[in-house]
Amino acid sequence: MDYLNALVALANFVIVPGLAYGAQLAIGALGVTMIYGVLRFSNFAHGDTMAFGTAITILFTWLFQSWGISLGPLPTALLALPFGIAGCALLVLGTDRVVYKFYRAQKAKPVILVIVSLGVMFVMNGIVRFVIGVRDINFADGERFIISARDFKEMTGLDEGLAIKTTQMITVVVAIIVMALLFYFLNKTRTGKSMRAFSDNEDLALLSGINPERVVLVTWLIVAALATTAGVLYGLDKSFKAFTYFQLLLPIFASAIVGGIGNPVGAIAGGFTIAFAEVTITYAWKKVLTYVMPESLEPDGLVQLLSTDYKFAVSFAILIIVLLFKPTGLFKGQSI
Amino acid sequence: EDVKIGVILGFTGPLESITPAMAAGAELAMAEVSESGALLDGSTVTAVRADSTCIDAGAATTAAERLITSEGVSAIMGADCSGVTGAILSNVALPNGTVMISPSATSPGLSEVEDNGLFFRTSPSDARQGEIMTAILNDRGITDVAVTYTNNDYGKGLADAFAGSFEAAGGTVTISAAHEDGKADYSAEVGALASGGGDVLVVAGYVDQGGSGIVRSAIDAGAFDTFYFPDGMVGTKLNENFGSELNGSIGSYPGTDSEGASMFFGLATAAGFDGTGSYSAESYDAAALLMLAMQAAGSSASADLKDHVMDVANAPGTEIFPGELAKGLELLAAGEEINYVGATAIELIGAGESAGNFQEIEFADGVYSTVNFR
Amino acid sequence: MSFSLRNTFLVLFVAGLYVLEGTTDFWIFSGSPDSALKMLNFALISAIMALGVNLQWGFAGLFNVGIMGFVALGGLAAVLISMPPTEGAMAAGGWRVLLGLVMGAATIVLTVLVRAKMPAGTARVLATIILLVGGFFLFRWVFDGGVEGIEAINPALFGNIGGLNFGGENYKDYGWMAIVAWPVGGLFAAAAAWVIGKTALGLRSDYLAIATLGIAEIILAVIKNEDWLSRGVKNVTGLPRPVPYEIDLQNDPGFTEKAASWGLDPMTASTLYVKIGYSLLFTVFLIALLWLAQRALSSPWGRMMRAIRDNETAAEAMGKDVTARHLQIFILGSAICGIAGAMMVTIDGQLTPTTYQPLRFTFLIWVMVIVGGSGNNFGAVLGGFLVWWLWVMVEPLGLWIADVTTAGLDPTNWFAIRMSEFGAHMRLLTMGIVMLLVLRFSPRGLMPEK
Amino acid sequence: MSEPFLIGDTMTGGYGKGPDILHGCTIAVEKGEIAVIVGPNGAGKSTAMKAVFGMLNVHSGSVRLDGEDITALSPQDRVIKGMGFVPQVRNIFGSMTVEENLEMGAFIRNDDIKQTMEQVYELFPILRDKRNQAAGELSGGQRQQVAVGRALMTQPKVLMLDEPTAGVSPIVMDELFDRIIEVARTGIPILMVEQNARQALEIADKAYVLVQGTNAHTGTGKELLANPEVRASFLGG
Amino acid sequence: MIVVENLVKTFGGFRAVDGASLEIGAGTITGLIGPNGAGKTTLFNVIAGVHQPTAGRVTMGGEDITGLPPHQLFHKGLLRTFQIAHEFSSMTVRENLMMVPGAQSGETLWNAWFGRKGIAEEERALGAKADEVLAFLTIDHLTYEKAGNLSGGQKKLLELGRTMMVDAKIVFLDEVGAGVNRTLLNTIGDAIIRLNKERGYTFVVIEHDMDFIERLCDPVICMAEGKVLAEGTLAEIKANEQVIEAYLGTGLKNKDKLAKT
Ligand SMILES: Nc1ncnc2c1ncn2[C@@H]1O[C@H](COP(=O)(O)OP(=O)(O)OP(=O)(O)O)[C@@H](O)[C@H]1O
Ligand SMILES: Nc1ncnc2c1ncn2[C@@H]1O[C@H](COP(=O)(O)OP(=O)(O)OP(=O)(O)O)[C@@H](O)[C@H]1O
Ligand SMILES: CC(C)C[C@H](N)C(=O)O
Ligand SMILES: [Mg+2]
Ligand SMILES: [Mg+2]
Repeated sequence: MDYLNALVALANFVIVPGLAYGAQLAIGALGVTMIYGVLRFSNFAHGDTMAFGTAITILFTWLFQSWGISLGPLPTALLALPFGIAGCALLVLGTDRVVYKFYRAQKAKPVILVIVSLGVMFVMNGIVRFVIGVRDINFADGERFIISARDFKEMTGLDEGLAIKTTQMITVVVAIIVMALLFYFLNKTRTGKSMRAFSDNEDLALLSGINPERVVLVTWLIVAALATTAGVLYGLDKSFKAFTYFQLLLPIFASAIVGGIGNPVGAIAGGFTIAFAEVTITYAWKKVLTYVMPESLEPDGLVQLLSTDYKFAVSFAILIIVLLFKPTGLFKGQSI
Repeated sequence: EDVKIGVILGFTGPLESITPAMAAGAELAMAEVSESGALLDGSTVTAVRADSTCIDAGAATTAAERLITSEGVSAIMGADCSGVTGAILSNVALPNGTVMISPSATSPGLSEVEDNGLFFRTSPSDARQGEIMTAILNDRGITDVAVTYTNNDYGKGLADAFAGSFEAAGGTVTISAAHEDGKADYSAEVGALASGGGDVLVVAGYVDQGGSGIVRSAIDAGAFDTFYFPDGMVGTKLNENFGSELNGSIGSYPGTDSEGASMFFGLATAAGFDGTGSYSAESYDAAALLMLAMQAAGSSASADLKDHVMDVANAPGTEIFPGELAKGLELLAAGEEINYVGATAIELIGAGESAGNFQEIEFADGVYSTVNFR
Repeated sequence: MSFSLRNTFLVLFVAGLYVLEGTTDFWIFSGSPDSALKMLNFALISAIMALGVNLQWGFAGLFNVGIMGFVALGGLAAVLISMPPTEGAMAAGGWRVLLGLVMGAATIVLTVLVRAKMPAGTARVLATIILLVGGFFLFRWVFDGGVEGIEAINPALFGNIGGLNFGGENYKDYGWMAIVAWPVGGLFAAAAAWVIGKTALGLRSDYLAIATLGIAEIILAVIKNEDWLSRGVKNVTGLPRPVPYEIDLQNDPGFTEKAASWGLDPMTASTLYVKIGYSLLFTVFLIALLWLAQRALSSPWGRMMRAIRDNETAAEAMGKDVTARHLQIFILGSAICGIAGAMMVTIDGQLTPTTYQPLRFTFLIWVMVIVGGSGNNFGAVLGGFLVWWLWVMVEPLGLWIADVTTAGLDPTNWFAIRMSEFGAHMRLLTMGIVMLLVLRFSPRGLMPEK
Repeated sequence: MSEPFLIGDTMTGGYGKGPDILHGCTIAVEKGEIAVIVGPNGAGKSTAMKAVFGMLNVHSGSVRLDGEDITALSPQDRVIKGMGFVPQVRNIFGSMTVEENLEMGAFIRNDDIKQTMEQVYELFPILRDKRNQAAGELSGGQRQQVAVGRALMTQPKVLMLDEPTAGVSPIVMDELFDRIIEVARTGIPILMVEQNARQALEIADKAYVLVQGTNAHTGTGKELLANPEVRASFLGG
Repeated sequence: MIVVENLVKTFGGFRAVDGASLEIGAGTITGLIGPNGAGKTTLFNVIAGVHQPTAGRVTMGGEDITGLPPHQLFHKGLLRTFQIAHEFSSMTVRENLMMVPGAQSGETLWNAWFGRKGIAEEERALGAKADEVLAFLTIDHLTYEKAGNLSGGQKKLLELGRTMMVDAKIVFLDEVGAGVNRTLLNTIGDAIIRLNKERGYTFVVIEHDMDFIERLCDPVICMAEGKVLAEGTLAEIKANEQVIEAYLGTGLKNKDKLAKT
């Protein structure tokens, strides 16, 4: 029996990756939830917005690398991030001007906006591919690991290794900071509150002297920042590929909704719920159990509840069960 | 005459990143032939591209329909993914009597499909690759492996074929877990695979899809140190992405030590694309075979050329390599026999699929290189 | 019903797009009747799907984003009905699998019964757990054994139980069974919709959306991974079809003679014949469904549904059983999608689970409904035709745009180089732009609800 | 006669592309006065209020505030000019707490709002108890109090109320009217639509009866109360 | 007719209805008054099945109806209007009324598809009935207007109109008067009295307009803080100290500041 090794194995294969992935989803979900909360539609173009912001960041990263600028152990992309955000902000503001503004003036139903955002998604899809191509791009540099599995084993003498990547650490830290900032902004500052007021009752917001254009502007700026940050962190941890970012949309939506859409705390909770659901449910406990059980009882099967084929099915099943018991998500979200 | 050949590949969709090199390979052959002016008394060849999307049978068959009925293509080089290839074959090619040569559809199921002698492929069926993989692993004394495969007919078919032959040879597959391509995170799969354990992780996926994601995740978590890469995974992308992290890993992919392969890489580089990309060489060969068969038939019509594909591809006859298409055409025009070897040492067997020459690769110093041929 | 001038124009316009595709090779059109008919057939299927979604959304405000799942279930039905049974599969494990499924269902029923009988408390919780866990293992034991047996039968070709076609070897002669499979596809989808509706319909808008999305993924996971059912991702090919095979027609002297008398070569004649056959079949279904939908909408039933959509609380207070009605229309709409799904598999001649992507089978259908005009059956159908046309034609359209924008440019110009690599991707870009333009100029859809 | 502080002068207009609802209707209020609009349902009272606030197409006539023509200004700009408005429906932020509703009322103010909030709580004590509850969860009458409280938070130069007492209990209505009188006497003109017409006319300095978008009767509150025709047709006898 | 026993409804700890017990006699027009937030609407909602009670029991004619869903209660003859109008906004005013009657044969799909004849008859009758109600409420000029475009008061009238489309046993009116012109309200009052006398409807009326209560209601129940505070004739209630303090008040204090003209 060897609890320490069991624990390390569990941490290495479940807890650490779950945390990092959860944080990536959470920041993505925050962006979706912001748009939903203030502008009242589910933005299908969010994945591609993330891709665009990331693409710009990558271009700047390459530029900096060619100038020989770096951040030491940290990825250079962090330095390029503000430029990515700025580029992304220009794009979403332009989109709002050209596309969404019209429907806002029309007071179009949310579902129309959803479909419009689908159109925007196609267009952004094209733009991203034009800007940076369709290939898989690896733009992480700097120190890859805070501690690698091998080093850990050497250090501790355990059989199991525990790897923690720099990007995982950065992601989790950034997620926490971003969530705190956003929560403070929305609930405590005047601009934040005016955004919630606007989303609640646009006409009355007008009658209170709230400038709708400003609310929309601030929302998109925040969304651009969130989307780019999420995209870059994800890309650093894994890699950048336009098509994958589109696919990210699904778990991100699931996170936002299971947490309670329109609610920033919910987005965070949702991100981690989805991430851990994916990682844990189909986990094969054989490895962990081998350490914990007496030798005679060691499992010969994989001790897996369900095969990983059902990873998505199970995480969605969990999502549905959560919704059945909490019909507006973990943290009471809005519903139109 | 201007002969048109359809190039149906997944220009958009999950394989969009390997497609350009495949199309470029096929078009390279066509350009070569057009320039030579040797085809059917000076005919030129034009490629007409269409998007197979790789996954949407409806869109793919519609696109193919347009190619045949509107563009009037004589034959089709494609499609890429086994699923849409089957759909186009039975719904479009068969009714219209159009010849299709796929460079990359490797599903074993396609060997049995009803094709009226219209369908060929320049890649081997995965059933064959399973055996090759077993042989390579056995030779290295590896008996316990974990397998992960991309969840489509290719991945599943290959994983099944491999597991069948590996276990028959006395090996153990500790776990065989599917992964979906293009997903956000593969920690769950890697967790399960690590739990299953094994000396080597066999990754039957795509190099610029989930396959690389799995490898990344497995290395980062320290779950596996050595990997086995079948055809879909072998590409320079591996060197770029992982470099020395893969030292000691092995793999196999269609190919020979024929001069053909290196000649093709040279041509590709000159033409400005990466010839080592997956199925780029096979695409070149597919297109070349179509044109050589036309010459042999003395007609660009599918109905005529379908009977000559096997002839030009196989012995006897003068061996023809990439860049030598003009020579092949001339020989054929002179009534002589040829044996097209091409970029992949192609040999068509059975119902018209590549016999499958494989090369065994090994990683050292951050790059892979061929160490053996089978 | 009276059609406004605008609507007549729209219908003519869309019809014109298909006619042009079939008759002229001007601009991006192919001038091939074959291609036009092919597009028409898929458009008909799309229109049926759009009709189903419109029923749910336009009539009842149910936000179903799981269309893909129902379409896939319909496809599964096509395999299970129109393919022949795999020889020996029932003996090798088919019965055992069935038994397992029955036991699984029995476990759930039993648990529900026991829970109803026993008083709340620790004892009940315990009993529930024991029943469920015990039942699960028993189920797995019986079921897995059966699955193993079935999947062992020549896995490269079969490994599944097959279907109900009693033609055996000659199953392709029983093509009419494919038509039987269509309504069965509807039934499959309806059954799934019933289960989903019972559990999830209480959720509101976006939450229902994500639940249906999730369920679609679950359905697909089952179809992809339960190889014994329909070979999973290994695909089932060579499905029989209700129309003759082109090859057979080409080899039929009677037919070739007839073709010649129309001045057509046998090849062209056979492909046209088959496609027109499909078109007629699909059109019959579409018109029947459209008639039913239209009649329902304009009846007191339709009025009740619209009332429920407008304000559930008030409708409930006015004596309308909102839950039951939602369930009814959810089942109906899903069944229609199932029918369309079965048709699609029949015309494709194969079931390829990897084909089912939300973008193509859920969101594109939504685009059809919204662009056409939600709440209006004719709008949904029109949207189906228009958007399908676009989905196919944006490819040549995109290439054309790429050509035009780079015309006259030196091929070494960076834009020209970028564009040549990017050409194929103009497809999605063009789709997006056209969609945005349509919605910009008629934000409530082309044929809005009155 | 000098120009009233706020006047919607011979306004004609309607919603969107629909038919005109207002036909040359005029409503005005002087500094320190209470003006009340009464009339049958659907007469256009709310429409007239919205027109004065610039939420409608007014294609002839004008709106003037303190002598300045504001016909072309957006509603927001009118808020900044010091106009406050409580609409008849959808007049609270349902998902925000009572306190946040009040804060939003004071959105354009940059000074300390504590004191005003205190005043609102004194006027409507129940709101103090419910300050942290979402306004959407309040009872009908409580919501109405939030709505009026929100407008008061603006410290407007002119206050427009569309049926502020609909659904509030008699005691709160009296308090509300008391407060309205007080506010008016500090010099802030109040323009108000009321269906509790008799009580409203009692405190009105000036009153309008609107019928089908036009002024049917105008006079002081007392005059209209005394007019038997008005009583019979609009005040319920 | 309706007996409410110890009804409790809490919203996350807050007791909106706090052990209210009351009886509504068949054939009466019972007034329900009380300060804002007293729990009147919540009480209605619990009886009408919108909310599940936290505790307590409701019976109707001896039958336990606690927690039945609204649509079932409707078919038992229990109707209600909403304090905040719940019109079907994208339907015409006439359709709003025509959809009300239950058990319309055209409301089953089968009949909708294949039973045109009978439905047409039924529809004509319904339409005529709706027109009658609209004329009565003086909004017949809006018959084909979308309900969403009505003025605040008109929506209230429509709410009331719906209860007139069917033969109800008991009707709960939640502030039908708020926002309705007083002259019209008198007409509505007359109609309520007539329905009560001629057709034997029982009414429960929430209203803050004492004149209206006075004209119609006997008895009157006053609620406060979720409990029944007083019960009796209006005169008795008006004299009740507690009611005056909590609800009625003593009139304007600022009378002196009014214009003297
Ligand atoms: N959904 C809810 N969540 C929380 N509290 C609620 C909810 N609904 C009502 N309340 C509270 O319950 C109390 C009673 O509300 P109710 O609507 O029954 O009052 P009422 O007597 O009808 O008042 P009014 O005369 O103003 O309409 C109020 O204090 C209200 O804030
Ligand atoms: N948004 C709208 N769009 C179109 N017509 C409207 C709209 N709102 C109101 N109307 C119409 O305008 C007319 C006047 O409505 P308004 O709301 O001004 O009446 P009101 O006098 O305030 O009545 P009430 O006392 O019932 O509130 C009504 O006939 C109504 O149907
Ligand atoms: C392009 C290839 C990687 C396709 C794969 N061999 C298949 O059959 O699907
Ligand atoms: Mg009004
Ligand atoms: Mg109330």
